[in-house]
Amino acid sequence: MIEMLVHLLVIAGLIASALLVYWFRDLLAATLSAGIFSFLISLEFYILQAPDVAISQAAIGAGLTTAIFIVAIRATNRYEGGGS
Amino acid sequence: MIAFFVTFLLVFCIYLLLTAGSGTIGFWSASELIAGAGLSIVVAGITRKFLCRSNNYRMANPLRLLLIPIYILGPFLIEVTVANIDVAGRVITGRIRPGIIRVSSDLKTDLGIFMLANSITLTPGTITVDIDEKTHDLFIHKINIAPGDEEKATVPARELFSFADIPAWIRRIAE
Amino acid sequence: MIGYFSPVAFILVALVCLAMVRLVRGPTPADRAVAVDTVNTLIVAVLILLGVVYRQIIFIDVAIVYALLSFVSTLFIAKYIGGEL
Amino acid sequence: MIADILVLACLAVGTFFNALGIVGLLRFPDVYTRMHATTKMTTFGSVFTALAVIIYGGASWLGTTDSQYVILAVHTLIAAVALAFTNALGSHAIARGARRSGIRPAPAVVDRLEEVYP
Amino acid sequence: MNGFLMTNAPALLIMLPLIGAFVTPFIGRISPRVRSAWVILIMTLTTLTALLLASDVFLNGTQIYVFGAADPDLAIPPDSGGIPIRIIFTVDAMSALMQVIGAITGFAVLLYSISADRIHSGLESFYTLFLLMIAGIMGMVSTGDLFNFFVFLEILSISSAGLIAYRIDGGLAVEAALKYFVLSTIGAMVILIGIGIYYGEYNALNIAVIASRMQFTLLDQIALVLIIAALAMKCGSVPMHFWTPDAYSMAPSSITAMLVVASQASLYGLFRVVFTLYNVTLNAMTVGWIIIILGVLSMVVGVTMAIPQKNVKRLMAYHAISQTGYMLLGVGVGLAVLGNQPLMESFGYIAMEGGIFHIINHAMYKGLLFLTAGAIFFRIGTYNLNKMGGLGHSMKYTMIFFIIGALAIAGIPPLNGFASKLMIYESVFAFNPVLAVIAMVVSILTLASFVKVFHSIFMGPKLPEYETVQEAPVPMLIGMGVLAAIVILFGLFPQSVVNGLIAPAAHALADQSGYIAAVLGGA
Amino acid sequence: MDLFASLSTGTGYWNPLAWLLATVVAAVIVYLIWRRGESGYKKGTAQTTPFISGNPEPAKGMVHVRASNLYWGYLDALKGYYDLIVPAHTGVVNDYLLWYLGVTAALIIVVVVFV
Amino acid sequence: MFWNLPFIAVVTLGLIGLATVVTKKNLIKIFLGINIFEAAVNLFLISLGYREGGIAPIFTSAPSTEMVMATPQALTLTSIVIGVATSALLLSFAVIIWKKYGTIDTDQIRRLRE
Amino acid sequence: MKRGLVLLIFVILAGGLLLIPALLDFGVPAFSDMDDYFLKNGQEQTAANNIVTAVVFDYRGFDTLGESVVLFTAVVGVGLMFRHMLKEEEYEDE
Amino acid sequence: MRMSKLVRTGADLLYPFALIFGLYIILHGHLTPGGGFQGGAVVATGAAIVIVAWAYEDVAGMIRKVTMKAQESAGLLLFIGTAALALGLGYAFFTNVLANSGSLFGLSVPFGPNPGELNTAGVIPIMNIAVGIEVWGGLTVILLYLLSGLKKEEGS
Repeated sequence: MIEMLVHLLVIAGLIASALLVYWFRDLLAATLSAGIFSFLISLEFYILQAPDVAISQAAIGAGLTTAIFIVAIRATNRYEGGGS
Repeated sequence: MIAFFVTFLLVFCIYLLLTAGSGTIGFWSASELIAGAGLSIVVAGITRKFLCRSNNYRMANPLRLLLIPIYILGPFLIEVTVANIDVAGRVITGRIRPGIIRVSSDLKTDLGIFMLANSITLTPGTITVDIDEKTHDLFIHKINIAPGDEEKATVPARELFSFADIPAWIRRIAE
Repeated sequence: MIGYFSPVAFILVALVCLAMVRLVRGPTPADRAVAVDTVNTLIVAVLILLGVVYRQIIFIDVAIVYALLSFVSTLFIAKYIGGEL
Repeated sequence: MIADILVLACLAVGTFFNALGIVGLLRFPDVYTRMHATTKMTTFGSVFTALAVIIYGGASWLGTTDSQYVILAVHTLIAAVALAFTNALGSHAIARGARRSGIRPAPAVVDRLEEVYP
Repeated sequence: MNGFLMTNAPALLIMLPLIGAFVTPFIGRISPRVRSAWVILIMTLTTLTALLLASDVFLNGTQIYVFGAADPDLAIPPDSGGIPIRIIFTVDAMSALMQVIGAITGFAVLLYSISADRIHSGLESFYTLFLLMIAGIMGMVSTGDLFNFFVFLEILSISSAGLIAYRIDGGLAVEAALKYFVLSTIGAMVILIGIGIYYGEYNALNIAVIASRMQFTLLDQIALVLIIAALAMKCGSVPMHFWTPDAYSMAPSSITAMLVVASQASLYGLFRVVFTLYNVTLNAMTVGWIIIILGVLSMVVGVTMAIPQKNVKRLMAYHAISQTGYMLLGVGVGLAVLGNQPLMESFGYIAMEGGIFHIINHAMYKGLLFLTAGAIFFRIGTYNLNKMGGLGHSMKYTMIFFIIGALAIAGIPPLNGFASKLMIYESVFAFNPVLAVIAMVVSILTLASFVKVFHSIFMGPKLPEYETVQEAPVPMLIGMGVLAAIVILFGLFPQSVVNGLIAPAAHALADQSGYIAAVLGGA
Repeated sequence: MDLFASLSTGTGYWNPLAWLLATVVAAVIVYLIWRRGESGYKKGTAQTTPFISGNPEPAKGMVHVRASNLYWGYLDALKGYYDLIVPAHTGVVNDYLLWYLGVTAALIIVVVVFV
Repeated sequence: MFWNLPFIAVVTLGLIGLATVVTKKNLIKIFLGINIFEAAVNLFLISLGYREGGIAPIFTSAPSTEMVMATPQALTLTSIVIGVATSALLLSFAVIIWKKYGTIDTDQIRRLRE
Repeated sequence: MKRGLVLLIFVILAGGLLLIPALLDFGVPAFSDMDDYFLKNGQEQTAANNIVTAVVFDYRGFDTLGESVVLFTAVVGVGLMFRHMLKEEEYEDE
Repeated sequence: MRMSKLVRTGADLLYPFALIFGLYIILHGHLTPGGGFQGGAVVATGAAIVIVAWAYEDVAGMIRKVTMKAQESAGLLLFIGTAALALGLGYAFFTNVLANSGSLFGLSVPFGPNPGELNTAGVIPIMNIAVGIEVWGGLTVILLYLLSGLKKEEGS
């Protein structure tokens, strides 16, 4: 039962962080939300008994994807809607 | 060459720790030992220039390494616990008096200053914000500055901790 | 003894959700980075606890990977806000 | 039995400090003080929960002599050490980045970094 | 040795380009000459393997290849209870036809490209991606496993996107690649949802197994919609064609010719899903009409958008959309009467044959046209029709090849475009006369549009700015010549081609039980 | 053999070789007719220069009709259609995706609801 | 009540991802939307293979009861790699476009149209 | 106008996709013959304890090759994007 | 630009640890969760830590793009070569010829729960290593390329 509640909360957090990605206009904040989204989805994989996928998502989604997104933001522009 | 061996030994120990409980030779099986040695050679070949960048092998002394767990479980844990309780009180009451002060320590080596800074950061109530790369002075953000400290140009590192003499311990380990 | 672990895991996940409030409120990127760092730490604890709850010792490896790797994104963020990237 | 109590105590301590860390994260006025609350206290709390797992593993190993509990304890130890290590560095990096980007400690009584980063 | 080759041809077909691609970046460091020789060698071997495999398939029927089994022909392990568990390549006549198209076009394009893209930077990467593209096409058309299809689709999209963006100096090519890649990523993910639905329902990924278990429940309908919409988008049918003109016009010309084949591989996937995976279980009339409507829209909108274009490659890209409409129309008519045996015999098979024949014809003449456009660009440095003129005086061979391609695409006898279009007209007329009339009008507009292009590029007096223009280099002409020869040959002997290549492909496509039997045995 | 066979197209036949033969025959006839025409033009005299109502012949580059001038009438006649269809190609990737999703949604309605 | 919560989460996340892609004009935001969509698809595959009360399909010395399905996890691994490859290529496109156009707003990246 | 269209499309898509949770049961798969085969025979046939790895590298090894090739392709593509252009490579782009 | 001295020292210390841990994950792919891809990603992330802590110019000499690309191709060639080994022995492509054969990685395991033994699973560990090498090179080189693009932009 309590595992079910954990599961429920994780899914709630997932949806909340996805909405945050949609909502933020500051791209850095959006990327951070996407990072949290990655952590949580990795936790969800873990709960669904897929540790291989969880490691993969942790290493890729939480580590490297966030990193390359930040590098790309640095190379372009931080705020949505800002011109050159 | 020394760098290679130091790295090899360190990495091999970590590998053994990771695979502990796999077999009957001690805690390990034969294939794990062979594989571990092979991988350690590879890793040592790649990372020896990174790990031993400063060419300072004082830390490789096993006695000094043995001191680290003693330090962490002894004085450091006490400090952290006390500081945690202190900060917990501040979280609940909200009484804070923050500020950034300059802390001097006479540690010379990179590893020494690294350990001191990490100890300071891990102790609640203090964060290492920056380091003066020449003099190895640390800039510390402290949540509750003792009255009078804000006047001093530099504060000795010893005074950040209430019980144990952490800088002395670190000097014993790293220098 | 295992029964103790799952309620703690539940509380920690609830704390993760609370920490996201700081992510929303901001106001500076550094605050958000602190929130992300907190979430990392908590999730590592959750992973360790759940590994025990599921009686799968191999699951702890995931926690080690987490503890190591969440560091990278923190460093990139810190370097970016510090203007050093 | 003793192990039971120890595990429970460690878990209680860990949960308590984690919760306080989150409260601090939400209550404190600026980024540095928040960092005091969160990164330190949650690290401390998480290390304590890990400690609970280590004690559980050790106790089970003593009870059954099954080597998997050794693996559990050792790996949890590694995770806890890695966590503490990276968290210390990470919070230092964030603090430095925040200070470099011009965020000043809000109700500060003294700021010795003024002369370095005006 | 021959037995070894015959048995392992499907694996070699993928393995050869991949090995070539992995080694190319390092060979390229030695010298450009060695690299060209290496790439040509790999491509020749691949082409030979494809032709060998195709001859085997057309002579002996469907070939299967089981990856990872002790015996490559053993699809079902004895202890598994009658289901295949490994990845299986199922090469039937339709797949073999697509392989032949890909191999021949790839070979001709490579010969052309060795000469045309000589002066550019990053050529190791260019040829690596080219070979990966070949591997992606070959994998897509020969696999019998849905997830494997998705993986090769992604290889194809990523390598295509990299190649479309090859000219990074202006930013326009990158813009085109970005649009293509965003669309195709979303499309591929949607396809993956569809595959997941099949997996959840039937716990299988093999096309034959899913086909044999197919019940066409509500979920299957959703999966069908997701997959056919995504694949129709990838093959550029209106109203999801918007990426096509951008990508086709901004890619290097050699790559544009390959992109035509790539989009046809998606078309193949669409047909495979509709015919083999569902076949008569779906409501053939509705889905058939959906495909027909997509086809008619593509034909009309494509050709009408082509007429006012000023960029020659963009114009040809719109024509590619329009021609894709013919294929969809022909095969859609075949699908609409699927299951009705008398109608199928009287015109259904002919319509499908027309559509499939049009695939191969289109790959040939559209590839030829893009190559001629590239040759013109190579010499005068612009695609803008307003700035061209009078090139017929100096680029005679290019002009001849252009005429061949243009007449073929407009459906002028005796070239191959006419043969396939005639089959489509007559069979579609029997199905619904209005559609045939639309098809003919579109054909006329195509001719009109190409008259315009021909006039603008080649006719008129020699312009002063192009006084010194010379004929395209010989290797480029060889590349174009191969395709032109195929266009003429297919036009002169259509019945042999239809009997030898097209009719088996059409029947293999329509024959679901044969496909299932080839994998699952008996039944 | 069937290399020369006719292509059966369901209701009719098509034999390109026969068509070629007919074309050749027609070409021969045309050639014969052409042979009977006037052959008295002399190169290099005023006989072969263009005559444009007595005006001087324009420069070579001006004679060529550029591409955008072709089919002006056609484009003008279908102006309503083109005003509708050309702005749909907005060049914005969001719109392209929306078209794709819209088609997917429409197909969902057609296939799931109406079947 | 919560009988197939993960599937509902999949649909919600997928729609959020698609909405981000369709309505947002910033390229990096669009890529984040694509990432979310991919994560949703991965979650879908994993939840397809879950079995009530199953454990991870790895034989250890732990007592083995029923196991969850292995194939979806393999598929998801592949899908994650494809995701990171896609992200990397898309981001490099964005960087180049910023260099050449000075903007990453899709309303301005439309030199190719009609 | 366009907002309404977007909303309509998303409502329809949501309706279509919500059929998945409505019709598929979480945690109780209908068929599982292929995966049962892997779980039953995988350890014997491949001698690997981790069935996921056995599936990834043995039963579906070809997919893994494709996956690696995708990564390779992306790396080559990224390299192509950040290459140094030659001097004579100037185009007149339309 | 470099980060502070503390972070640099910490990154240098973490790099060997990340490397050995990644290689552990790669090698134990058939026993514990993980495998070539995950381990390769961990190793690449370890390299990323060093790259981010030091400046791009500092590490460009030590973690070189050319080496990493060569590593990537070498990994792929090893992978496809392992798969083609079966072709040479008369089996189909990708057959696990070494499993239960008694040679390298050729021990067999008992059915059911067991703690696992490293020396099993046939070609799977070899393929894990190959994929690990490839992913290591690939992800690192992606990061290096993106950072090099950053540098060029600053110069112009």
